Amino acid sequence: MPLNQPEIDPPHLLEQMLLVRAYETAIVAGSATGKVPGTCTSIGQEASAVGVINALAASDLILTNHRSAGHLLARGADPGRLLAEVMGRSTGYCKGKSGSLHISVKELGVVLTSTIVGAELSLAPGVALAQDMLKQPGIVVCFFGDGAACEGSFHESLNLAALWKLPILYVCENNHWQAFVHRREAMCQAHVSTWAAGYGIGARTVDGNDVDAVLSAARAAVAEVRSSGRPSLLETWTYRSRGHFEPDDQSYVDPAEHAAWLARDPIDIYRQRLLADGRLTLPQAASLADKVDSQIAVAQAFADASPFPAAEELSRDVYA
Amino acid sequence: MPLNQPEIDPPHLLEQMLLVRAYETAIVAGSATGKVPGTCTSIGQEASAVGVINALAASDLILTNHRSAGHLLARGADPGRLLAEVMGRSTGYCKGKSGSLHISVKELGVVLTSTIVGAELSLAPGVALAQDMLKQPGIVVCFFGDGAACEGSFHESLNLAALWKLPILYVCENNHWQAFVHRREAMCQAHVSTWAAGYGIGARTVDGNDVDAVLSAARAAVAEVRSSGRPSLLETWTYRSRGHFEPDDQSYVDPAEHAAWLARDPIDIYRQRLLADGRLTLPQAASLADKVDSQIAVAQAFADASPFPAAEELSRDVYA
Amino acid sequence: MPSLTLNDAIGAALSEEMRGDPSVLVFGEGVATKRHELLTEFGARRVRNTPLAEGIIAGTAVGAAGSGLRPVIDLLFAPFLCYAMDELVNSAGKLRYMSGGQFSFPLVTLAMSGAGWGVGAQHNHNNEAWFVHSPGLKVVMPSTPADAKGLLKAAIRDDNPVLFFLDIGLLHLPGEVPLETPPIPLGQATITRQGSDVTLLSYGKTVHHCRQAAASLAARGRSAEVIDLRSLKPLDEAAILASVGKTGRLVVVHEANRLCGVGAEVAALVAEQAFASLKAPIIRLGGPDAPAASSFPLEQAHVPQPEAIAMAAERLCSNY
Amino acid sequence: MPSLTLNDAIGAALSEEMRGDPSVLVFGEGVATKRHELLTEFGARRVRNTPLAEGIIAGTAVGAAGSGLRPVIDLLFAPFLCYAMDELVNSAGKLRYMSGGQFSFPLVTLAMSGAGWGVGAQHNHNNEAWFVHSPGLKVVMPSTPADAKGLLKAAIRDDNPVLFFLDIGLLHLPGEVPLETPPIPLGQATITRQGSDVTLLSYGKTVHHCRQAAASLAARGRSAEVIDLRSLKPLDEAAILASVGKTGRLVVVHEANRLCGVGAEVAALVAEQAFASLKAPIIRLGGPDAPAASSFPLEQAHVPQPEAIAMAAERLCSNY
Ligand SMILES: Cc1ncc(C[n+]2csc(CCOP(=O)(O)OP(=O)(O)O)c2C)c(N)n1
Ligand SMILES: Cc1ncc(C[n+]2csc(CCOP(=O)(O)OP(=O)(O)O)c2C)c(N)n1
Ligand SMILES: [Mg+2]
Ligand SMILES: [Mg+2]
Repeated sequence: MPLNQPEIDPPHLLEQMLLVRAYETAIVAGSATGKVPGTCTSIGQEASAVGVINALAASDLILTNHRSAGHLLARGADPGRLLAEVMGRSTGYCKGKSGSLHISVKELGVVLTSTIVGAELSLAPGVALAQDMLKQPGIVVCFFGDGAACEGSFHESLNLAALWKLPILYVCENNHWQAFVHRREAMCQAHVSTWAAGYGIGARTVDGNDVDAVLSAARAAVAEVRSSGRPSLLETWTYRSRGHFEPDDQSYVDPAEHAAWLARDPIDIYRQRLLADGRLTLPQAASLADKVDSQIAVAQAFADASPFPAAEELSRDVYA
Repeated sequence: MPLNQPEIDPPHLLEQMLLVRAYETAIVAGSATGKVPGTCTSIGQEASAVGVINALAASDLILTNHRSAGHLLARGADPGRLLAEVMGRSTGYCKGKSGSLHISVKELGVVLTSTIVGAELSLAPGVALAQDMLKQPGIVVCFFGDGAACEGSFHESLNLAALWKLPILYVCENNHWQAFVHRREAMCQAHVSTWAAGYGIGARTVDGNDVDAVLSAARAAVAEVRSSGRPSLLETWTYRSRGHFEPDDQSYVDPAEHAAWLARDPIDIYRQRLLADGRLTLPQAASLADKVDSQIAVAQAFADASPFPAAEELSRDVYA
Repeated sequence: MPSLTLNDAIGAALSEEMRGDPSVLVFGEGVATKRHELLTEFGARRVRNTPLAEGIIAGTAVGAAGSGLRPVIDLLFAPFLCYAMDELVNSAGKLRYMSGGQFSFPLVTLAMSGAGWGVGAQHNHNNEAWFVHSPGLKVVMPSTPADAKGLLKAAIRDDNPVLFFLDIGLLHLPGEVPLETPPIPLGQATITRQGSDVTLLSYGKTVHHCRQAAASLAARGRSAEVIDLRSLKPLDEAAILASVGKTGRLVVVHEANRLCGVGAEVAALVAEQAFASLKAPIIRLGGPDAPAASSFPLEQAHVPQPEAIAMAAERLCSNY
Repeated sequence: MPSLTLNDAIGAALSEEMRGDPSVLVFGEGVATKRHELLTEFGARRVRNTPLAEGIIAGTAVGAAGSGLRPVIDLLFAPFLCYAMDELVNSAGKLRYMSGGQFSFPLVTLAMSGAGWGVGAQHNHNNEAWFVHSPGLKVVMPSTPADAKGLLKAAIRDDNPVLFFLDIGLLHLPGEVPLETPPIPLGQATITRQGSDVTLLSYGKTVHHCRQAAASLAARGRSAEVIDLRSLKPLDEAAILASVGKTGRLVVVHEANRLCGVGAEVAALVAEQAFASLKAPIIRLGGPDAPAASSFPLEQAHVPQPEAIAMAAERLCSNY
């Protein structure tokens, strides 16, 4: 672990998870009424996002994908500008041109987000190469799903990163689903880390629903990448609680599997832990919940009041 | 090993390797004078081709690539029709439309040859699926290079074949070169079998310059695929003695590495072995050499006398 | 006649063809989940979910098609075809020709595209012209459920690879579909409205925009003929030339980028073959040279709308 | 003025630009081997061989370009671009727009195509129109060494992704190249011969065929103007329209498939914008809708030859 790792306040981790949950719950509600376009939520996966992001330095760069709310919010993105983007408003981080699936926020180091599954893997080595050649501090963290691990770009990316010694922490959020296909129907191995081991790089799986475990595994992996300048892979073993995309009746999901994972909700687990060992009181917990709710209310009001892009945006930003 | 494995006459293996060498030597000579178009030879890799092909049954199907002469000739292709194809003549196996790099001979079970590196890997599962669904005997053997193993299709293919339990023997001819790039500059691991192990399938490396070793490893692997119905991978560790393509001055090749491999020429090794243990006499060896030379002379005469395709072939065979 | 959505018409065509021909099978990311009725009727060998890897899905289909099966693959959204270009273009489109006609590739690839879902340019990109430009492939894009069913039946029976595009904006549009739909031969356009002053030619959702434009032109006393290409390759040149021969005026409309789109092909064809009957310039209305935005108003502005079509036709009729 | 081959002119442009801008780097399969002089001058960090994996080469370039470097990648032959379509089209072409202008992608992709080497359709496929059709990309294809050098310098300095096609048939053609070549702005066609009766418009090797045709037309008293597009996107519409405005007759020529090719775009443009000046039908001469064969006579027959061009022009001049 690097020296001077900042101390992270445990209630802060809980608050971030609550914020992600509240934000996505608002999107779910909004999309049920047609006010917000349908999207992919990361509900159930908050510990993975919050744990990893809190292991990073400000100079680190992040690539993410269509299921990015946790990564963005934990990194400090404004929920109002995120919601505006999802709703196609000009005040969104991408002027409404992205919508929910590929939100980049360069000022926060969240770069080149793509919804092409596997594209994050193909783009990451170049981002890391630039960090290296331009002598910038900061490693590259590449979030991807178990589905993305089935694309050829997984193999090509890991081979190149290992070969060229690129400072990339690959974070596979293995949530058991690849849209409407269970990982069992798509992968000959359960664990993406099994594949990763073949490249001679660090390859570990951690309980993705335990934010403490994720944070400490991510810190170790980040430290390894930072000191060696080489890639490593961390798989967070977690679950997509809601469907692939809103709405999704999940009729294809095995109820027993689903129930078992709902019983391991990452927010419940962590809140219980903090309450149990006295790091959090019930009133504090309630006030955290209120705080994030009001943040989201403000965000929703901001997004609602924001205009759609002007007509001339149609052909702007195509060429530099 | 399956019952009733046919006994293979050792001089027959030598003869096949000599035929491949003589055929490609003729191509080298012809391309030096401009009479034959330049091409990729497999000189130095004959043991790999002959050893694997002789482990197969007639009903097995073969996918190969640009460096296919050994596979085709060991399978019984007519050197005359091959040479005619290389020379763009209408009597070639593909009417001269293929040229040297993608020769398919459906009647011999050599199907869907492609020169897109990695394409053999992407096509093989479908061929095996058809064998399976149409209840045809015969496994699928997919030859590919160490370069092809760097393409994403390697990962996608092995994962699907393992998942769907497809009867494919993947044969990686690791000849240390990927056109003008050494495998060390392209692969984070020396052995493709290291990667293959991650798919939970059989994955072995064999001395690719020892035809006995290749034959017996291939027999074992074929038997495993045939009885389990599942994929396996065999890596033949060999060397591309001549350049990537004729002509190629190989100025970029490390002379020490090159010399060490030339000293391990698969034909020399095998001939010495047969002579040493009395399975071959010197006069027999000489007569084998004469035999293949005259076969190639006949082939060359056939190809030379063959016409180019007629003009109407330009737009024929595009659509079924 | 029952009313079906276009998406259900696709399902109906699939089940009828699977019933009629045991060599037809369908696979893709989630197709067994989303078309569960096919799985129930035809079982897990003929209806398969796949790993999330378009390259190997397409490659497997090509390999299977070249070996006696008739696969239909669902690659979801047209931009994902980018991961399958080698398999579709270099293998499916070329290996018949390159092998001198030894193989054929009866294979249908389904892909959705077009405005309507607000998810941005990595889901919405009308790239059908790429495949028209590539040899050995056929290309279809229906505008009604009945056409979708009949054309898909023909595509499945065709011995060539067919790219079958579904317009996202039309997917849930209901329409009358005959119970016993005969195949609709590929390469036949349909005149959906007769007229004498100007030809409005299109395919996909903009056919409907052309029909609306024709209705408003009729109100102004202009008689517009509307042609729905349905097949983009083979292109029904005779129908196009006959219509322009009659009207002398042509507006070509599509959602895809104007540059090198199908509209360019049609305009060039007419400028060469029907020059003498042309009374006026040929107007093309297409999408701008810009990715499709997610934001609703921009997404709509990307598509030629009925007013613009009517205005263009009016300009031709009143000025020439 | 020194005489260089087109291939050497590319090398000269690369070294001049690398000297002038430390953020320029070049990588690809064998580029460090084949352009050893660049490796010697600029070292192994800026001149790199890569694994044989076009997707990750292109993805790495896109990631690097979006992060402050100016990569040039050599993807060898145009059909291999099929493995990089996602990275080039969905990432390089779209992520600027989709991010609301947060990123730019100064990136050059080199690829060879066209008849001349007799290696068949998996090496020879003129697919440049795909990229013209795709938003956010620029496309260049020079016909002389001097243009190749000047255009490549401009392409490297351009802040957008540029597809840079090299005609195989011209690669070893020598030509005079100024020592101090200024960049040639993208989007400017050049009139390589002035004329008044008919415009012959082309790019790549068929520019030379047009010039030969113009010479033979001159002998018959016909004055042909020859336009070399050089940039296919941006397209120099003004130059095209001015020439047709003068001559009233147009023959568009290229090696690529006619269907939805650049010739279709030019013809459609003229049929819309210069209709009044057109005296005759627009003739397009392009490759057939067939893969390119390997066999020499078929490969040549795939390309519009000078006689056919002259005949088409003569037809326009004498009949209209
Ligand atoms: C290349 C590509 N194929 C398919 C899709 C459609 N799609 C979007 S998300 C998704 C599932 C991705 O699964 P995974 O990588 O495990 O991420 P998760 O959604 O589970 O977070 C699919 C199939 C896509 N966006 N891109
Ligand atoms: C997709 C693709 N990329 C590049 C090439 C050019 N090329 C032809 S053979 C070759 C080397 C292949 O190396 P490997 O797979 O190890 O086979 P080998 O030639 O060594 O037998 C290359 C780069 C190609 N044909 N296809
Ligand atoms: Mg997943
Ligand atoms: Mg090799």
